Amino acid sequence: MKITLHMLATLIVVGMLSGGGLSLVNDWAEPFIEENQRRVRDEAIGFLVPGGAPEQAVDQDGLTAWRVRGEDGTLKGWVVRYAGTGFQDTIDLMVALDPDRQEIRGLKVLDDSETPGLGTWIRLSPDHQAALAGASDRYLEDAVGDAKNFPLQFFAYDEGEHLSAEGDLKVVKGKPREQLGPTEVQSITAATISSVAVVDIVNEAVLKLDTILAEQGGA
Amino acid sequence: MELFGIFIAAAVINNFVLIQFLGICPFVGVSGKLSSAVSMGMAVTFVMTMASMVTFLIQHYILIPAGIGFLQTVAFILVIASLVQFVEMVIKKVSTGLYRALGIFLPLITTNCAIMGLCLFAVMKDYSFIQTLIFAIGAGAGFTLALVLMAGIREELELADVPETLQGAGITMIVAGILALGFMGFAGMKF
Amino acid sequence: MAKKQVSIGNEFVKGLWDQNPVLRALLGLCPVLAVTTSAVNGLGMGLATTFVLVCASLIISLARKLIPAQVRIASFIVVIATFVTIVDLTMKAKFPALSKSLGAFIPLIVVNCLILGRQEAFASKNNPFRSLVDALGMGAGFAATLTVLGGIRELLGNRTVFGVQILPDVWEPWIVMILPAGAFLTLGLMLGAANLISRRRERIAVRMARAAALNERTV
Amino acid sequence: MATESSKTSVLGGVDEGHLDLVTSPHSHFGWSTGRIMWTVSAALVPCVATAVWFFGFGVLATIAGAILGAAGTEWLVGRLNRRAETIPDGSAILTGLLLGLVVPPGFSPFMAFIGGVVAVGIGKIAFGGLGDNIFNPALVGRAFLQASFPAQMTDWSHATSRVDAISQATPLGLYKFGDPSQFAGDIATQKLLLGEVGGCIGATSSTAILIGAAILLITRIAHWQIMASMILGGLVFGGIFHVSGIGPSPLFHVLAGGFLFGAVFMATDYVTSPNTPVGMWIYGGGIALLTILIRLFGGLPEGVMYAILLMNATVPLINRHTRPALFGAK
Repeated sequence: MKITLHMLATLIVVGMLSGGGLSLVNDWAEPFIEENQRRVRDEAIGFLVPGGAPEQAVDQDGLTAWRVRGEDGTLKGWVVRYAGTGFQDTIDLMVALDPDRQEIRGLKVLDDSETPGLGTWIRLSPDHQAALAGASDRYLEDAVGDAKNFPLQFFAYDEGEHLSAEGDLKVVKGKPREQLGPTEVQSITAATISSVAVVDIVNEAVLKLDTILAEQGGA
Repeated sequence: MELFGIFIAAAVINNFVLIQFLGICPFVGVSGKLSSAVSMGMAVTFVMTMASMVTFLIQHYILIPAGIGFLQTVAFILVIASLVQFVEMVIKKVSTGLYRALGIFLPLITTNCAIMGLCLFAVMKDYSFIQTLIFAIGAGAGFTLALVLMAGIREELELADVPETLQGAGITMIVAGILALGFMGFAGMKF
Repeated sequence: MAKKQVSIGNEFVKGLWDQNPVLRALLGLCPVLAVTTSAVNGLGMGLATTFVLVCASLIISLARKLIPAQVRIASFIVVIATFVTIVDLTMKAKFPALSKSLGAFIPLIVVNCLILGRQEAFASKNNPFRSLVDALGMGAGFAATLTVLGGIRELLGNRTVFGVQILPDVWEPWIVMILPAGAFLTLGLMLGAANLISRRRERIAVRMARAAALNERTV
Repeated sequence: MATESSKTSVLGGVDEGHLDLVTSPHSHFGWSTGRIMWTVSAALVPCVATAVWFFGFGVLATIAGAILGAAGTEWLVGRLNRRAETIPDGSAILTGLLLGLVVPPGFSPFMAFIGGVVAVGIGKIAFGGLGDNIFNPALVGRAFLQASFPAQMTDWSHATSRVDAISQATPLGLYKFGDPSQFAGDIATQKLLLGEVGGCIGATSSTAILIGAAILLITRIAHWQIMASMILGGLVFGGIFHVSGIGPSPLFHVLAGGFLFGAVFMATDYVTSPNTPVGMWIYGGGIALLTILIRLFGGLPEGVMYAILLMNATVPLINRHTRPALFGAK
């Protein structure tokens, strides 16, 4: 009897100390964690549609979308966050659209488990980001034929060369840049599956956003 | 079809041992003999299935509603540890044959990261109850598959002239590496 | 206590080689293989594990006389899980990038058999100071092994160590090294090398002893 | 030291001792390991010849790189361990040759060299040398290369080709990612038989491979059951899916990619295949089924290598369950 009590008491004390301690740590850590998540999200949105403030427009069926408005209130574009199946595991990404949602203006993969050194070229590298921020224009011009610059194809580097958001995008292999149509995306060499997965997710995200907005507009 | 996809993904594409590195300790420790490998595989599959169901209920009906998600690790490991003890007791009472086959492996399972990993992944992937169940069975099947293949190979290698420095864990790791290369063939599989 | 005590220095040093948790005792292999895609990840995981090991050893050896044997394991697990959660939350709050690349393997420190093993074999039987030194030694051995393994894989698979490029650009990275197969193969060869070294050392020790004995006789 | 020198003498007898232990069905022909290996190499000559014809002399550099890596490793390890000379038995050279034939034309000889080192070092010597290896060494080397240099291993554009079509994607690649209509009907079959298609150096010409198969079967070096079960399995499983509307014709499955080369030269490796007739049928059928599943549902266009490696891993289990019960055993 005494032993049982001793055992129970020990477990209760250990449990209470653990629970109490952890809730203190959690109270301290939680704001930082939320802040980190918010920062990652806001930085991505700010990068995809610069110079505006995001306002959440849709949060439904795993799809989140933001309208990004400039200081004067004009609509500068849309950012859609959506996830889907990649080569190994889920790919979580953000797509930027123009205000009319007819063209794709950017793409940022937030999370993936693709093959290192291969499928991971779906991510924006620091070089890409520098190029897109205007740090090196030449790089951008030369870049698009190279398999390692897959995500750059989703950005507008010249007027009238955006990928279309109307109709499904398609992955093609080995086409010169001049011959690519407005719905054609060049595949990453030896990582066709990752390329197709990204394009599929983008297609589904755009279609789903249209459907949701149509429902909202109709209701 | 979606459930079948989850099963195949857990069993071969993202094989728990060879691709996700979960449950390596029993993989190295118990793969010396084929008979014990089969028993260990069965024991792990059984506990995985039970643990995934219980932790699903705890996560969705206690931790989330109470807003104490940060206690997840503590709660899960306690549940798994007591579950293993409970299963051991029940099996001992119900069937001596089964106990003889699985019994000695059960205590080893508490610190088997495959079980804990499975419960954490199921929560991370936001699976429903049925999906969690299929995920657990698939992961258990994959664990058993890897363990049985390895045990067959290691029994064969007992006759082989493996360099002394590589005997035991060394050659096990190398075989696992080659198996992992082979399992890469399943990458991206979709039905 | 008539038992001959090991010196404090040896209590620390044994974890580095003779009882190295990975290379000699084959403990905690899951994170060893899973997170060592780079030297930084290896070091981060090693330090996180060391932290948990040191804290848990200290607490448990302090409370070793209060905990009844029957609920020993349960109490150990709760203590370990508490420190794991503290590490997890802290890393999420302060080192989000490292926390993301280590992923689920931070909470999985809780089932690292190295930690529970040290509580069972050492901390529950020794005084706090000795337990602390033992935990530090074991943790250092673990962290060093992970860093070396991560460094080798990062060097061959990505040309860099700790993010600094070492191999020239003409070296084609061996992507396999950062894949699961590369982890198994590298660890397998490392285990072989460790066996080779310790056998050499044993042989030298035997020869030295023999020489010493011979010396004594001639003198 | 004493133990090491006794080992030397066991190995010096070139492993027949091992073969008798492990694979008793082979004991009926008294060929030495060396003679077997050199005959297999001879059976590969038609493949090398057609490769040179279609892809140019450049392929010889790649093949040489692989052979140098494989044989060099064998020689170096033999030297370091002071074991008897094992180069003359030809097995390491054959491993290098097989590896060199299953990489793309124009593949860097240096990378082929690395593949050769891995094939012999990890695929064979780590297991204790010839006769003890579980996995086909050449395929271990190839799997390592495929995982290390995936872009170079699927780059078919560097062939200095006689015919334009062959410097493009492989038939299986076209089927999976490109325009399947380019490889349909009789023209495809004819091209596949000749070898006038993109693909690995030695694996494109079905005719050359079949000549090699004839040599192996006439000299009774390879077991007909393995070749037959694998090809039959390819036709049957490919056919079942084809009839249910999934995938290309069964003939295409067997002729395209590395299927035939795998069936004739890789799966039949006597160390890494089962040693009972029933086991051989299970093994060959298993390879065929896995190959077709990976080709049809996997992310990659080709799966023969993975299928053979995976079935290699099951050989100990297959042997165990198909071995006739010993008299007096339970």
